[in-house]
Amino acid sequence: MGILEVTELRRTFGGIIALDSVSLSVTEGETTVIIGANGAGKTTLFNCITGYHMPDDGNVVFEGTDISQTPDYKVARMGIRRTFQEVDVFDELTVAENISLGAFQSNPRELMELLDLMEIHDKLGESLTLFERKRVALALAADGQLLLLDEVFSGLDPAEKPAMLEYLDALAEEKTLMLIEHDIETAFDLADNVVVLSQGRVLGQGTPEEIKEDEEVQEKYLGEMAL
Amino acid sequence: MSSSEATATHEEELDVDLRNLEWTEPIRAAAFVLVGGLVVVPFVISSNYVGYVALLVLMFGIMASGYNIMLGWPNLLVFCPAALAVIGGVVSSLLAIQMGLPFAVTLLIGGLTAAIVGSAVAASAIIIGSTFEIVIATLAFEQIVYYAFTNWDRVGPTGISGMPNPSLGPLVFTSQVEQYVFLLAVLVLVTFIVTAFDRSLLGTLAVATGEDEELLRSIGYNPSRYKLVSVVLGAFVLGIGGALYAHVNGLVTPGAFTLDQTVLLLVIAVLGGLRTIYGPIVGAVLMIGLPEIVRSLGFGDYQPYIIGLTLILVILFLPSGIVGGVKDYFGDFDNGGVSAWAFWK
Amino acid sequence: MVLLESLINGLIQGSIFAVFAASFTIIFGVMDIPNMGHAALFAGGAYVFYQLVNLTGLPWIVGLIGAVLAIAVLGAVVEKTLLSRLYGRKESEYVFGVILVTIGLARILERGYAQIWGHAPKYIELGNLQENSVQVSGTSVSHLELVVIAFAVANFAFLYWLINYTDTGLSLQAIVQNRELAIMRGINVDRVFLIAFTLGAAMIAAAGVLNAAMFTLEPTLGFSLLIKAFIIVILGGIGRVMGAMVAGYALGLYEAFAVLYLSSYYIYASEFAVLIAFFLLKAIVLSEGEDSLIAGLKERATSLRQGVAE
Amino acid sequence: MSDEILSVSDLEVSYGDMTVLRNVDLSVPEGGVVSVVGANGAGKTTLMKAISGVKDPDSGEITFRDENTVGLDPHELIQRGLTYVPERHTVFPEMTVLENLRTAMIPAEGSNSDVLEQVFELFPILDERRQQDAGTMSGGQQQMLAIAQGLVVEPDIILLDEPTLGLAPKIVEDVRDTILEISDNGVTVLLVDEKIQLSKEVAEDLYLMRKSTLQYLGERGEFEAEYERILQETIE
Repeated sequence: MGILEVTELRRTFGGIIALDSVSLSVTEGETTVIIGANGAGKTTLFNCITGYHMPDDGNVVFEGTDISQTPDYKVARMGIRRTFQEVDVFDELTVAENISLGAFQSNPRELMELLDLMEIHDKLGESLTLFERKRVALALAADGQLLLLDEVFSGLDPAEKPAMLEYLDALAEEKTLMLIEHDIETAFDLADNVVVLSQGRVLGQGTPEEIKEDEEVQEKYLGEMAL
Repeated sequence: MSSSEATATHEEELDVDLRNLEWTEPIRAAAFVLVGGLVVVPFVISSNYVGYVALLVLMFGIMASGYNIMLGWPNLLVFCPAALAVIGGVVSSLLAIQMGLPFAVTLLIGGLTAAIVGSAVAASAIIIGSTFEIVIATLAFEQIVYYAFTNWDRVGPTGISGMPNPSLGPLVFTSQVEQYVFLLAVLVLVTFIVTAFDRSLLGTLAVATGEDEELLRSIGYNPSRYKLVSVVLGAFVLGIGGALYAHVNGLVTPGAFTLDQTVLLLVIAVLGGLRTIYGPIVGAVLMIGLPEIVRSLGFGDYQPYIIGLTLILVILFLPSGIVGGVKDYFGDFDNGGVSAWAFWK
Repeated sequence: MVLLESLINGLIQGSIFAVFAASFTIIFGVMDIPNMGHAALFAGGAYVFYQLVNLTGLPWIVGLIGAVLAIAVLGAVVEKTLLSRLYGRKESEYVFGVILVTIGLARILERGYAQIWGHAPKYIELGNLQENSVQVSGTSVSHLELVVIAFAVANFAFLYWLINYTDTGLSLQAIVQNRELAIMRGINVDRVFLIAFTLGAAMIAAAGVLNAAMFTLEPTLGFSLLIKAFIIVILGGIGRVMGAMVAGYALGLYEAFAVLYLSSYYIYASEFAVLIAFFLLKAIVLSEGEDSLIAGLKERATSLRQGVAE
Repeated sequence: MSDEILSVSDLEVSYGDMTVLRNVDLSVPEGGVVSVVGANGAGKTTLMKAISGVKDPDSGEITFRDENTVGLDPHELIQRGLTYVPERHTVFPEMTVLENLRTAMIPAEGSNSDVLEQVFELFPILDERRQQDAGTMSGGQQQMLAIAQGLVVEPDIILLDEPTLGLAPKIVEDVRDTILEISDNGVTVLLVDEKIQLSKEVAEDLYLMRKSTLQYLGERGEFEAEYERILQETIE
């Protein structure tokens, strides 16, 4: 039994099936990476887990509790935190205020030290660079046990990427991470467990090695994803 | 280091932070307003006309401060501050005239009634969600309040008159300068409340609500709550302001609290600067004082032109208002974005 | 007899409502501009007419054309000099800015009318349309009333043609349906905005003249009409001109018949209450994942209660 | 290489702090089909938007028929003969097919009405459904309509953004045939796609977009092998 069990999750928007009986399991302490093409349903999956969308059918069970119909802010308080693709932080609050708001259980100062934010603690959210925003967003999400991170690397310089990898490694020591990642090298580097989504369905799930060897995934999918 | 208690629940967290609020800030702001207000006293005594304008400035300063709480912090474009104020005024007047209750009691009940109506407005605004629709719905609500009072035989188009002067126990404020000092005291109190709200976790969460509800939900807060608190608090201050207006003037009519007053309050708040402490006061001085100066120079009633032009110019060229603009240039004046509960203090 | 009279009154009032709302929705639907100054333009058209015809003594048809041209030019200037500066702002600031700027404009214009022409109600003459009348089943209908209805019909026929059979109309539709795609498909949005605003202003000026001839003319005569325009536009569907027509006539008829039983305060209050209720229900019905109204209402109530009590 | 109709040099585009395109160079010869492939998020759509005038670049040059077009609006580019068909078969849902096409013709003032008939010849399915609301058609039909919207202005070059996204395999074949036909009629095509399959069949030159930069992989016959090589390299 993993920390998060998703079973037969289904979600439609109008006539479009965004998720079609998606099942997956996340083991505590491991890092799970979701890969899949544009429109495969990755962000919808995150939205359903975190309560932004209610699934039409299926269950999301977190630490033994069914949260599939729990509103988002309660899910967050139970320990599932997320970041957004648009790299949301509070623009009109300082870095420190941002992080203090997000920290219920963790120590904001430690979070800021971990993510090298002490230097800029009094900068307003709106004046941050992308990499700084990403770190603040990460700190906002870091308070839970299960962190759902949506494309943490996109838009970063090649030089900033290793630093981000280190932050994720540090977080992964104490937390369970779930990532959406486009870059397949990075995905395989980080992952203990890979889930391949395609058109709302799970195409394959396993360790990076298993996924690389999976003929079906390889053939249908990995080729295009690699680039 | 209040945030570090690993076991703190959400609710305790809030309380801890509110209790840890640095009271020096609100006290300093209140003292600042008090001193500024007292400096004007000699002018108030010197001329009846100046006194009259000063009373208006104070009352609109109070009401605009209340309105600013809902506009500035959670960014809710509620368009019925005049309705909330007139509710406070009517309730307080009726209680005083018909039941003979003391002013302090009627004032409070007036404010509370406005707050209760405000909670209904807030709930509707939360449900409706879209900014534009909130504007229209609250505009319509304000009209309904106007029709209801006009049509109600206790109030009617001619309104209520003959309510007692403001008083506090045995102290009755009859002369202009007495009323000025009393109103100033209320404004000082309101400034204190607004500053405390701004520096509290609650105020910060209200700002966060106005900025990004989705993000706020993702870190475990329910934005509806902070919208509600802001509107109710603002409505309470507006209701108090309306009650003061009624008793100081000795007359309250539904027609005196319509869209015109809402626009006036709006322009005061926007000109001064949304989400600033002193903005509404600066705005009131300018928007009440300036037209009166122009009028006293014999130019006739130019207030609508001044209001209209100010709205257009501020929106086009100075979106953060005067106090907000000063803040942008000089930093730490007013509430420079530093919260008392910030954890490294 | 009373019913026939009410029907005619309803149609006349409805014609004014419908034209007001249609001109409003062209601006609103295409540009997302809730033009709070629309009522002031409405009164402005009538004042220009009053100046040209009653004071200067020109023939009424010249007055009408003059009024339409003057207000259309005013509209174009406002769009070019004030509103176009706001288009680049992000959405929430745009709505806020547009509402406040147009309110400011309305205050200036209304005070200007009062200063130039005085606060007192004005009566304007439209040829001798007001005096002459025809008998319809024993009810007297003035020529002016017929002109008002005919104007509304012609106005909507023109709009129908414009929207469905001209490039300008296609551009308007395209922007309402998907602004980003309209830009990609090469619609010159700046130009269409200018056209929409000018057109809306021209239409409202003509309606203002007729309204003033029917009733009286005061600087702030349009404000209650403005809120009603919101009701009509919203119930008729934002950006839908024909929806505005149907809703406009419906509201006119409702008022004409309701006045037989209710005082006007209750009528107006009931209209505004319906508007608020409509917003509330719409928000509930449209929020995703809720299929029944009752369930939706319950969920909202729970969320609110939690917001307060937790 | 034949005459160049469109070229991009040293283009840089960003949204706020996020740089989406860096040092992008691209050359499109007249009359051919050039394809850009790359993963979602690599910046392909941004490149299309920059070329078609929807998004202003931060720096760099875009030259269309010897004119620097940076700063021109989409309608000005359409008038010069460059048109863009956005991804996800975007059409005006509440307009009929005919109205959609007439709307698309607005910027090309004075274009002849024969062009409508020519386009209907190319897309018989649209001819049958002239009066149908676009929103009620299937995804494939909407994609055809979107391409037709691009063609009614008689462009010299048409930019197609992922024209096969989300379409069934049978429809993908139709789209491929349409692209070839457009090219046969002398219209240059710049195609953007996530997968290489379509490009293998239609493209004469292939570019690969990876992480905000663009790389030329060669002409048809060369680029397949090059693509495979890079693919293998990345997986390992």
